[in-house]
Amino acid sequence: MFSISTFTDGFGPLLWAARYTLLVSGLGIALGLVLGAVICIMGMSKSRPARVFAALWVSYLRGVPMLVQLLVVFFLLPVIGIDVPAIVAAVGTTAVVASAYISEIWRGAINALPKGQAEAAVAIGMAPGDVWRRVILPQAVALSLPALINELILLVKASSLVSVVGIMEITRASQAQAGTTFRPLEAYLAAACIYLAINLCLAAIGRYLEHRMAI
Amino acid sequence: MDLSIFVTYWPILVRGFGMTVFCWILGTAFGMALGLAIALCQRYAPAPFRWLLQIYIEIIRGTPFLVQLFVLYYGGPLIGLRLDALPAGLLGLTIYGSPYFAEIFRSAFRAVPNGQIEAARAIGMAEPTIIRRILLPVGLVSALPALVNFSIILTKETVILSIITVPELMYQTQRMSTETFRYLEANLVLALFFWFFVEVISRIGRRFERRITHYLIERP
Amino acid sequence: MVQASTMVQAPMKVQASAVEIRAVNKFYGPFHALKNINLSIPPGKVTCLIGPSGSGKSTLLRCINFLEEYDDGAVLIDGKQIGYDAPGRKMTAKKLREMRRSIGMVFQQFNLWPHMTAQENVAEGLIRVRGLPKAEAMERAAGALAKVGLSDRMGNYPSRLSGGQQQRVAIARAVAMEPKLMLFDEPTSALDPELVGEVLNVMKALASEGMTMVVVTHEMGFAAHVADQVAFLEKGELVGVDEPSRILHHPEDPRIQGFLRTYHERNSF
Amino acid sequence: MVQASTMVQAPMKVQASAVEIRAVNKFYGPFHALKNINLSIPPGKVTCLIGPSGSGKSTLLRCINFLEEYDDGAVLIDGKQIGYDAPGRKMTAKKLREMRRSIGMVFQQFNLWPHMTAQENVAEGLIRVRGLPKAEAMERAAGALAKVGLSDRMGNYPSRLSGGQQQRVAIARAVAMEPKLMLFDEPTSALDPELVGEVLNVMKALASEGMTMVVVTHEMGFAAHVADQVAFLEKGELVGVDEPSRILHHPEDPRIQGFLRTYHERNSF
Amino acid sequence: ADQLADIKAAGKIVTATDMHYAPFDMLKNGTYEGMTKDLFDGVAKELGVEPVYQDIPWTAELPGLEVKKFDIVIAPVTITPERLDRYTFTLPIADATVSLVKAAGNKDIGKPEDIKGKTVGVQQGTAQFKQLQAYGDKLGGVTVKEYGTTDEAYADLAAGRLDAVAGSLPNLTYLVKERGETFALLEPASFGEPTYFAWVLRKGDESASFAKAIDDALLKMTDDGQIKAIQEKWLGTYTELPREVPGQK
Ligand SMILES: Nc1ncnc2c1ncn2[C@@H]1O[C@H](COP(=O)(O)OP(=O)(O)OP(=O)(O)O)[C@@H](O)[C@H]1O
Ligand SMILES: Nc1ncnc2c1ncn2[C@@H]1O[C@H](COP(=O)(O)OP(=O)(O)OP(=O)(O)O)[C@@H](O)[C@H]1O
Ligand SMILES: [Mg+2]
Ligand SMILES: [Mg+2]
Repeated sequence: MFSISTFTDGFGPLLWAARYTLLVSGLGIALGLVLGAVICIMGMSKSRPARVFAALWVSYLRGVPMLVQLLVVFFLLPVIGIDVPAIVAAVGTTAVVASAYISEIWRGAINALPKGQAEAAVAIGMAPGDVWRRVILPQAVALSLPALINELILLVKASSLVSVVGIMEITRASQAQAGTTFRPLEAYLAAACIYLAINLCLAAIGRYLEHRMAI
Repeated sequence: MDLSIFVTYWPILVRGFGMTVFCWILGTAFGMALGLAIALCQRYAPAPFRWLLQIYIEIIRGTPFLVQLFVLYYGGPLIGLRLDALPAGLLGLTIYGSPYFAEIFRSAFRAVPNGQIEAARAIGMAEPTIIRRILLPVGLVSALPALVNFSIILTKETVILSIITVPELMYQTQRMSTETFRYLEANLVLALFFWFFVEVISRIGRRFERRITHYLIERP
Repeated sequence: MVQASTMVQAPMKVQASAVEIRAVNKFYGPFHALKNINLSIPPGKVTCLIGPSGSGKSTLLRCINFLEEYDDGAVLIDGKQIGYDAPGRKMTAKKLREMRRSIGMVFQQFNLWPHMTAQENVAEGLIRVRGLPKAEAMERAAGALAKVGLSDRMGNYPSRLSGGQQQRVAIARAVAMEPKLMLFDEPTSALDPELVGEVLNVMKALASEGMTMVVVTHEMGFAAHVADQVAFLEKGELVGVDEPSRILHHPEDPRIQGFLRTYHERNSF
Repeated sequence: MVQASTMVQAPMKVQASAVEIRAVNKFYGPFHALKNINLSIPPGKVTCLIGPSGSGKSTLLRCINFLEEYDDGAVLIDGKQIGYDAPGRKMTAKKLREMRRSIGMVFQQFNLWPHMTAQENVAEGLIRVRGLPKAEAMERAAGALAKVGLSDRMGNYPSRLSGGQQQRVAIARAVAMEPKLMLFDEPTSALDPELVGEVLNVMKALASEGMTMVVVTHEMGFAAHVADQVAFLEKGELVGVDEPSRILHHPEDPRIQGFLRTYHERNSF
Repeated sequence: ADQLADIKAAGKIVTATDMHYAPFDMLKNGTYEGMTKDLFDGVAKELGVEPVYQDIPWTAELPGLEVKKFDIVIAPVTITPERLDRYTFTLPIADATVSLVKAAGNKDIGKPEDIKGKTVGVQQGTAQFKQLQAYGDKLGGVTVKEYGTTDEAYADLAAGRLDAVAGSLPNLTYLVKERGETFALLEPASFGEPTYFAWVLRKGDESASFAKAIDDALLKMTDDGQIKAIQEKWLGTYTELPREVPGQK
């Protein structure tokens, strides 16, 4: 039956593995947010090449499963002579995939903003960077926070895929435990607890920001 | 690259496609419906009920689908819940998707300027009508890309159904690659199929988006 | 609206509502927005609310149809308190809705529904609240919009209408519902002088047919010509209520005198 | 705004801008919104745009700072075409921005930034566009808001301001930038008579200091007292341009006569 | 280039294995241990280089080997004719003959023949899967259900959806040792053709000397009793292994 001791013993190594989950998803998210803003702006810009680039970016990164993308970066790039360290491949892939999803979330929020506000900024000669940074994005972020937190939580969990390039993160560690103890249920539940703890923090940050940005 | 394996394997791959698409459609539809229901309850239900829903959202959203499915399918029988693989998979997808959809709808509702809802209330419009006629159509403008986003993510989550032996595409390609060692080809199949599938979904999303945003005028 | 206009012969039979505002207090956090307001609005009469910007006119108007919850006091419509069944016990959403169906409102910021054309904006309430068939509602909406001079813009979405056109849609939307009590929040602020005249005519017609009207306005001319009583608010306080001729021409309160001083000189040219 | 007000002694030295509108045409799809408009706006003078709702006043105003792209014709500011370097060749965003920095605008729908307080709304442009340090900008913003009577509401977000208060924030925001050319789109529509007086005084002060102003207004009193020239638009056409006394008191065009008819009777009471 | 020379020059061998296949590869509290590790430690010592152990999921191991991310896959891989066409195998390191487990409380089945008409789980695409299928055909009617990993098959056996699970003898022995209250082996344990686990290298001339060096090391360890000691430590018994790669042409 359910083995409490397997469940509790699991936490040590899982917590240790969690540092990679945090590293990959944390860095991936941070870079993804910045890249996402850039892609979003390109996608809505007047320049056609920029729009096409953004469309392809989103299409490829959302379309091809992240696992396959990791395999491409890690196993296919070496074939053409580019060798990427595992951790760079993991963070980089997480970030670009995140950017594709995040840019779409922001595009929706921006659509919903009354356009007069951007006009008011443009009319006093504000530079586009400032218009985005000061007028559009803060509101888009506030408006889209729940959807954004959704995405970040998904990313934390999706970081488990980076184990294919040999990074021992939480899910992988729990699989190792399942393989030794033959008690996958216990091992996976322990892993779920750690994910839950991380994600509850994210959700709490989201709630806090939502509260603060509410007007 | 060796395409000859497809001569042998195409029937199971096609069945895999079919199963993936089937699971995705039902999982997304049910998940979205449940998510909408949750978001509406969060808006209208009394506080204790809202807290319960919040707990549900955080727990389901915070844990991996793999674990949920594992617990549901392999742990369920321990407490007498015995489901077949496909129903378990669909139930799992529905539950897993619902909190994400709920949060997206919640953010959609927040984006609707209060004045527009007040205008409807002031003429005595019933709340369900307000939801249908004002809240959803106006809110969807901001939420649609996020909804499409998450639906796309769900396409990828269907591959996890392979752990409970639902014969979807991942299950079939894995079978192909472990039998033939054609990993490159198997990944290529996965990549191309998902890319195509996701492209179809996002095109439909874009088209729908154009329809519901046609009243917006272009920004400067 | 259709029957309510001057251009139509048979006057509509509206059963006018009476509004009784009793000791209403409203706080926004620490800010005291309405201070113990007592005001009787007689049925079938036009009451104008005037006062400086930020004095609480919109807030008071919104208390009347319970869009704004007051902290204290009561608002009675035809003797029945809106929002509460008994002190401290909120009424059901259904009952509140029932009461609101006979109250119309034109908002200061219009609050048009952006995803519906002008015509759909007007028809929506007729279909969903009054239960008219769609075709009939659209026809009536067209009629109502024609009355405010918008026949050629009926298919436009609000974002593609000028400010004054949006305001007229908002007026048509409220009037088409044929309420017994109408709340107007600065209904002519975005209109040009000529249209102000026309809209005021529409309102006069409604008034003459006996609809109860509460109008927040900066148009002293309208207050003077149409109102049966004028209430002056300042800093959340009801400073005076009286017949327009008295309050506008011989105001006793120095605050009202100050308020009106610049008006006369500016508008006589 | 700080120096621009009557209450401050030293008059600001503004180099006023001249605007030249040449054969401007604007279509919204098939709808011809501006029909071959030709208008000279002399520097340091006040030009009022009047006309019925939907006649194209806002559209014309928005063409002046190139928020609206016209299909045809040219708008020259101090002799330099805005929006284009040469016929058919758009100017760079940077150059356009440069030109817009000396143009202020108060929008008909205010367009305040909802995530910033009143004070931040006013300070934002000073910080990002004029490059003032934050502390100084906030101080100036406070000053500008004080001039429009909003000292006690500076920390409110727009959603927590009354209509008239929002409009005054919008005015303060534009005036604080001390532009050479100011475009006002119905800047007093939501204000009570007393405030209208005050805001008009601020505008008169700006005018007397030589700022070029283009004002869309329904306040004929303002047009009569302050304007140097009044332009009358109807259905996208410029029907007449003249000194206010002539156009308002002895209009030749019957359309203008009709437009003004109701105004006098309503406002004399 | 010669792989062996490169490895000697670098002083280390980069390996890949999926560290959750007891008793070969296990992570206990974050440290790698198991039969594979003991064996390969010995081999590396013979070669005079340092082993570098990496945990790579099974799906990425062979692709990674092909693009030279590692020198050798030391996960236990069953030798099959198809795989021999594509990869170089070392000498066998353990017995991989297919065996069966059942739920401990199940009295219906005792010997392998009893699975006739029952549902048996097995890991997808493994050599054991093929053997089970062949065996099922012989018996006439066994429902075979495929799982992504053995974990899920065991879990489903515990959940009662399966009557038995087929796997390699060492793995099942270890399973029963760990969870004797839940699972039990069928007797006799093995059936079908004897098969073996071995390690995998790239095919080609470059790896030939490397493969030879490993084989030599393994033979030496067999002869001096090291392998016997290791097998007894992890499996409890000793099975003598072939001295050449079975099926190799
Ligand atoms: N949500 C809010 N939070 C805090 N203060 C508010 C809020 N809403 C309104 N106020 C304040 O309440 C006062 C009354 O507002 P109200 O909108 O009733 O004014 P009003 O008389 O309609 O003014 P106007 O003629 O400018 O529209 C104002 O001073 C305003 O700043
Ligand atoms: N985006 C648009 N698409 C189509 N028509 C438009 C659009 N914007 C404005 N219009 C039309 O152009 C005409 C001129 O609009 P404009 O806003 O310039 O009027 P205005 O003179 O400012 O009126 P008001 O005094 O009511 O504000 C109006 O009839 C309006 O319906
Ligand atoms: Mg108001
Ligand atoms: Mg306008």
